[in-house]
Amino acid sequence: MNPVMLIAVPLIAAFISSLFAKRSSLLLLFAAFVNSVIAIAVSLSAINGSYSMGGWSPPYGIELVVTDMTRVLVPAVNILAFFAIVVYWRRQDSPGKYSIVYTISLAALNGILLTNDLFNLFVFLEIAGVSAYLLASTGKTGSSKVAAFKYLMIGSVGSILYLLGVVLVYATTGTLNISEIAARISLGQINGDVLLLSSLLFMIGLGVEAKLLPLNGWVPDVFTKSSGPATLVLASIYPLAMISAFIRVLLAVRDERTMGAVLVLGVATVIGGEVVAFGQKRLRRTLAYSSIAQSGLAILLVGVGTAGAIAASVMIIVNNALAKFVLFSVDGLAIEKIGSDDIEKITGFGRTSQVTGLVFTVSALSIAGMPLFMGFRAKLLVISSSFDTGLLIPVIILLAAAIEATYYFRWIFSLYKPPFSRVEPLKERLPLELLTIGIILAAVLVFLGTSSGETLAIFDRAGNFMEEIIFMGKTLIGGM
Amino acid sequence: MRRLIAAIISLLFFLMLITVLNTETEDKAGIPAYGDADLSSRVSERFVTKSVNGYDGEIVYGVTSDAETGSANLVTSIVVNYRSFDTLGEVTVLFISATGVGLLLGGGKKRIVEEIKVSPVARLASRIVTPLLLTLGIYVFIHGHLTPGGGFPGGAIIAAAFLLMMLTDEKRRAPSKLKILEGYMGLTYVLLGVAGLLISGSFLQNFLPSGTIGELLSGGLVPVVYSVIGLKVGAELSGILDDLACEGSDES
Amino acid sequence: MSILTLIVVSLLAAPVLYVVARLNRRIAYVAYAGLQLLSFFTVFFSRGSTLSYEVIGITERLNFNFGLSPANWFFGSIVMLVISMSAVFMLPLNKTPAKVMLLALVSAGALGAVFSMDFLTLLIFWEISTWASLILIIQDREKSVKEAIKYVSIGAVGSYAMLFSVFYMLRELDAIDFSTVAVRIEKAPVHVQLVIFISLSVMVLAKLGTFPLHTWLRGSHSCAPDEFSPILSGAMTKIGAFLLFIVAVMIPSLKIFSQLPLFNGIPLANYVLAALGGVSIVVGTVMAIRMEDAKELIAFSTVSNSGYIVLALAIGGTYATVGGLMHVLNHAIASAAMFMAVAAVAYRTGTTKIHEMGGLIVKMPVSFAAYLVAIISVAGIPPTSGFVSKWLIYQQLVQDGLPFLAFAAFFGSIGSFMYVFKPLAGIFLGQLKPEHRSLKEAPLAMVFPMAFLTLLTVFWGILPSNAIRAINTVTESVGADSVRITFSRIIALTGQWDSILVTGVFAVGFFLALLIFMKAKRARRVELMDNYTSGEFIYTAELYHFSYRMYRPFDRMFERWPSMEMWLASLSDKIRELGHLIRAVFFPKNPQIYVAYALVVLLGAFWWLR
Amino acid sequence: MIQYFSMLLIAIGIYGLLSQRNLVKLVISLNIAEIGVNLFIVSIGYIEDGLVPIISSVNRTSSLVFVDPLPQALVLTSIVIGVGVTALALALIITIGKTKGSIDLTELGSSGGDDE
Repeated sequence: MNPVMLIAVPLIAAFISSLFAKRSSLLLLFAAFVNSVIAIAVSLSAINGSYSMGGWSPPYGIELVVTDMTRVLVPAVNILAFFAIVVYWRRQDSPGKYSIVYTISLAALNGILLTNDLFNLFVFLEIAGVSAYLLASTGKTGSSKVAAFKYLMIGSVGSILYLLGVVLVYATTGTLNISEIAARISLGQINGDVLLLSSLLFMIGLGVEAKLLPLNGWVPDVFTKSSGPATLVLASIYPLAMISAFIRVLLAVRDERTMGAVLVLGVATVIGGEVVAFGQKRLRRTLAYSSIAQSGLAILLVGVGTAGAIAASVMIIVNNALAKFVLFSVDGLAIEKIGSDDIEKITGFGRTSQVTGLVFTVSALSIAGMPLFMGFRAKLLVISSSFDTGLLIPVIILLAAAIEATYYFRWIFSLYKPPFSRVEPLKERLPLELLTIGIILAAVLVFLGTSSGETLAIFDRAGNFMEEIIFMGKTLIGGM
Repeated sequence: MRRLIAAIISLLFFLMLITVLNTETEDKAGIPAYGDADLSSRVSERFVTKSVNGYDGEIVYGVTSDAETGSANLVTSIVVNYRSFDTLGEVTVLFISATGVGLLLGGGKKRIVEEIKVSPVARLASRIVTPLLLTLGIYVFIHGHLTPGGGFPGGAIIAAAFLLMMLTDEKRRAPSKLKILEGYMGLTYVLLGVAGLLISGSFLQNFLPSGTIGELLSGGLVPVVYSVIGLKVGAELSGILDDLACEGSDES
Repeated sequence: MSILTLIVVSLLAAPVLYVVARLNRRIAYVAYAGLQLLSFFTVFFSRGSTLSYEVIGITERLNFNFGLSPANWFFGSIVMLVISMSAVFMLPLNKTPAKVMLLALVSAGALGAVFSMDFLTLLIFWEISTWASLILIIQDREKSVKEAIKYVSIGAVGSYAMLFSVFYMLRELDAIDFSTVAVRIEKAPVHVQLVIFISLSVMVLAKLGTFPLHTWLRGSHSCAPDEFSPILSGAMTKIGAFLLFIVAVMIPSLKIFSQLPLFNGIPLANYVLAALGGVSIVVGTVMAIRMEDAKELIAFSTVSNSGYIVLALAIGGTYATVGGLMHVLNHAIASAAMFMAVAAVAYRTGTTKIHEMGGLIVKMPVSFAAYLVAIISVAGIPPTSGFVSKWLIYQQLVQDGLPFLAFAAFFGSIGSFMYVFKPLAGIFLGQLKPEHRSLKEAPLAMVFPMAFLTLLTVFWGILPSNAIRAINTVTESVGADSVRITFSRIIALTGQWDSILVTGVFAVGFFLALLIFMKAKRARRVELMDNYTSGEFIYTAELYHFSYRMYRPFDRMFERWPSMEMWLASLSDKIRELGHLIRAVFFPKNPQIYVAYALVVLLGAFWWLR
Repeated sequence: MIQYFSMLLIAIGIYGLLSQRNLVKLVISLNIAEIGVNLFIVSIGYIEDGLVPIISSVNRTSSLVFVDPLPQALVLTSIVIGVGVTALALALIITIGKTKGSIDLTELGSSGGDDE
């Protein structure tokens, strides 16, 4: 199965739905479903390597590559997107007329995951960005529009800087193909200043979407003001693609000094995110800051830069995506049923609807890194790989993790807070779709948390993807 | 204070950017000085000589036929053939922006009523100029593979024609059929890509004969795609203008 | 049935029991109790079987290692004894499906932890047990949420310290199994030894509830569901003792730290740990005296007794090691019995406040007996097993000449008389409250475990050689010395303890007293409300309860002591404030500010790194 | 020289972005910076005395010295993307102006933002 279909199918659906606006949400569902099937097919059966566009061999044409990392992330993105649409299918908060934006963003995220061309990545980042600005503006209040504008502003600065970086790299290496760039840079015949500046530009440009600390001021604003499904997509699915782009570009345009900066900023992001999340009284706000912290963790590992660290990073973002999906959808449900997600109001929600409470608990425990769940395996990998940088980083990570565990448990506790008598069972039935998907995702978290090392080897292989990329680049140089 | 900080930051930014200029040396690659770009070290060398697939002859205007891409305009050959996938993305950006503008502004129910004093001369003149502009736009995108221009400038010219009409007539709206055109054109582009995948084995791959360099019917898919883009961009930009000029419905 | 099968079955049982409990709770709880009893017997009778490794892979490099060394057997038997007894005990109590699932997870985790052969396996199963217990704690009481958060944060500090040390060991020593680490750490540089020792000690202190990480015990123990408190105190904290045993004894800490400055003949690292133990004896005792709630009181007595365990195992030496291990056994049984007695009382009366009860000895004699014996054991009075362990520890303290630690240990012993008397007098003695007149003894399922644990306490008090023989095999298995014993005597340097003789003397004394009691003139029973108020009407009866603020003067004495609890609570406020600061700085309302940050970071990084 | 000028344009855009309060002016500042980048992109492809990269009846063969066509193709894409983002930003500003009654950042600060 050619992976380009992952991009083509949603695009076709989007263009059709601009013709039949009434059917757009159905088309979205259809596209997401087809994409999930294709994604699984690609993940299981596609051959690792290059899929050129327009019949032009790389580095001349644009190529999509399938690596062990995309094998993990592509199904995650598409299936979660499908789930997100199903969860909000019959709710008042459903995507509605904005369906077309979701469809396009799905295409863009797949493009970001698959493309192996810096400029093509820019184009897809822009599509994803514009869709994200639109998603951010879907909230009911006017504030969501302001939040979206702020997001657009910092996002545009990010993309300008990224584009500048792309141009510098092109002017220096004469190519836009990531493999070839990686290979040329690993040969070391690049002016140090240019390399430093371009990698820093990439760090900042991609860091905006990857939620690096001083660049992530938009996050809490957007996550709290936007509509339920939009938040779900932005918080759970976007990071998969954005951090994967961050990983690939920063490792390709590899500069050890920039790696140091990434490490420092990543650490700052983790601490900042966890500390702020600790004091929050609204669930969605807590989750927003926790997302920042999780991204920080993933980025910090990019700064470490070893294959083990990348594997850990991939595992962290997948764990975050699965768990945050459940947490944000429970949050959306709480807002819909209770009218608030304040820590006082949400009390006893886990008792009134037991399955919701159970899946929430499993996901929160997984993010907090408790054993039996995927997050713990990720945490093991994180700690073991962060030891490569000395003792300070693991200590900081663990301190932050302690804070994180504390506030996640506080939320779990407030969900189950006694006494029973004060809590009235919800009269209306909870949406079956949400419960089913919540159970599926919780089961996946438990499965990945308890399965044997062989299953998790997919993440180890994913961590090694850069070797493949550089190898492809070396053959390109050799062949020229 | 704010302005001072802003000025300092932008000054430092400027200084930072210029440190990397003119850094090309013998042993280390860097940014070449202005005018010293060396095509032989770049991928674009083969775009110029149309030799990505190994052709080593010279490309001569009006003589060479069946070159790997038949477009005489080398930029067009990149935009619509070598890097056509980028262009699909670019079209998508425009599409999603146009859609987003429509969604944000509530789809444009009726024009914002303003007292515009348009002299009858201008009104009449615009009615004469508009068809000419439309024709020019279509000309530009059809000849995109031969002359400067192409789908995007062509589309922009078409949109300019509508803008002119909207400026001179306060009741004028862009035709609503344009939205449908936009959708169909986008669909056509992607389907052409899929057709390439099915016929030639690669997404967006050319499957038409590329003809002789310099002729109107050359370049394989290039004129087709550029026409599609031209119509689409024209429709989108007009749609955006229309949305911006119109009052939204009450719901937003 | 192998240990591995047992662990896997216990883990799988959790969801199964949940489903079963949703259909029929009684069946689920009976099944749970049956499973725990089965585990206990399997563990107990697997004694002497050869050392075996069983492996399940986690990642390529790290495996689960389970084994059955004497230490595993010793701690496993203690933990499973307490858990299985509690499982029987909780049969009549208020139950939910969620509880049984969590309880099953707790036992599975505990089982996995005590049979682990490497630090990671220990940590993983311990953590499973911990988070399950966390969710269990909040099930019944409303204020428990606030208290459980303390447990979360301190537990997290502990377990992440241990996680850190696991990978640190992996890196520096290239091993994480107990025996290899114990060998390789001897040749490692001092700083490596210290980092490992300290980080593991943090975990020990956190989980065992020792000063300065003891603050979670009070809230968690008292707020936990009554049927879970025995497990929390008797089993969960004892896994901490297991780790302590590994850190201090199995890894020959006295030997490896001998280059460090010595303090009273003890290496500084060990002395500091022991001193923390000493402090927690004092703090636990003082605080226990001041508590008004029976469960809080026992919680602080746990702090104090954990202090003994830490002190004993940290200073090392034959008697202290054996005494410390014996103390683990005693305290597990005694605290479980105490919590059970309180739970039984609470089951009948609905309260755990001491001054709301009284005179229950008449109504609930078995609970009283269990409580009495347990508390005597905790205070270290013969002929209970608690005396023997303390006696052994004193032997070592005296022999090594450690004034401060000896003071703390003696202080704890004497202080414990004060706090054990309070609930005893308050709950069981004194006047029976009018509303408790129709109480009955707890149901049989509750009585049996209490009685069993009580008998065990007395049995090992009379025949400590039986327990010490088992403990000797544990210490010998890690290369330490053992205490010389005969059937009835323990022989130490400064003397010997003949338990049978002492018990005989005690029995004679007891019968004499009983005789006097029987022959003496009978006291006249009066009602609570008809005396000593001189005709005044009593509005709030508990103010006149003689155990309400029993030690008020003492209380006043310690009122102004700096409080660790307050300090830790203010820490969370500090984090919150820091959070507000970070939010104000990095998440401003004006987007231009974060655009400026982006550019400043870019500029700063460029000019700095260039 | 033109490269320095393009860098200057980017810096000017950034200055505007940091100092202005009117949302429309912010969008204009973004556009200025974008134009700076675009100009820079084109400039890196320039070759002294290079020809317009179109094979025509005047420049008949590919063996002549053409300027690098690839940056020109990139800039085309980048311009179009800029147009799209600008249109969206303007639409957002219109909506903000309608719902909030102001398009000034200082006045919006109190109503939007990450408030409790």
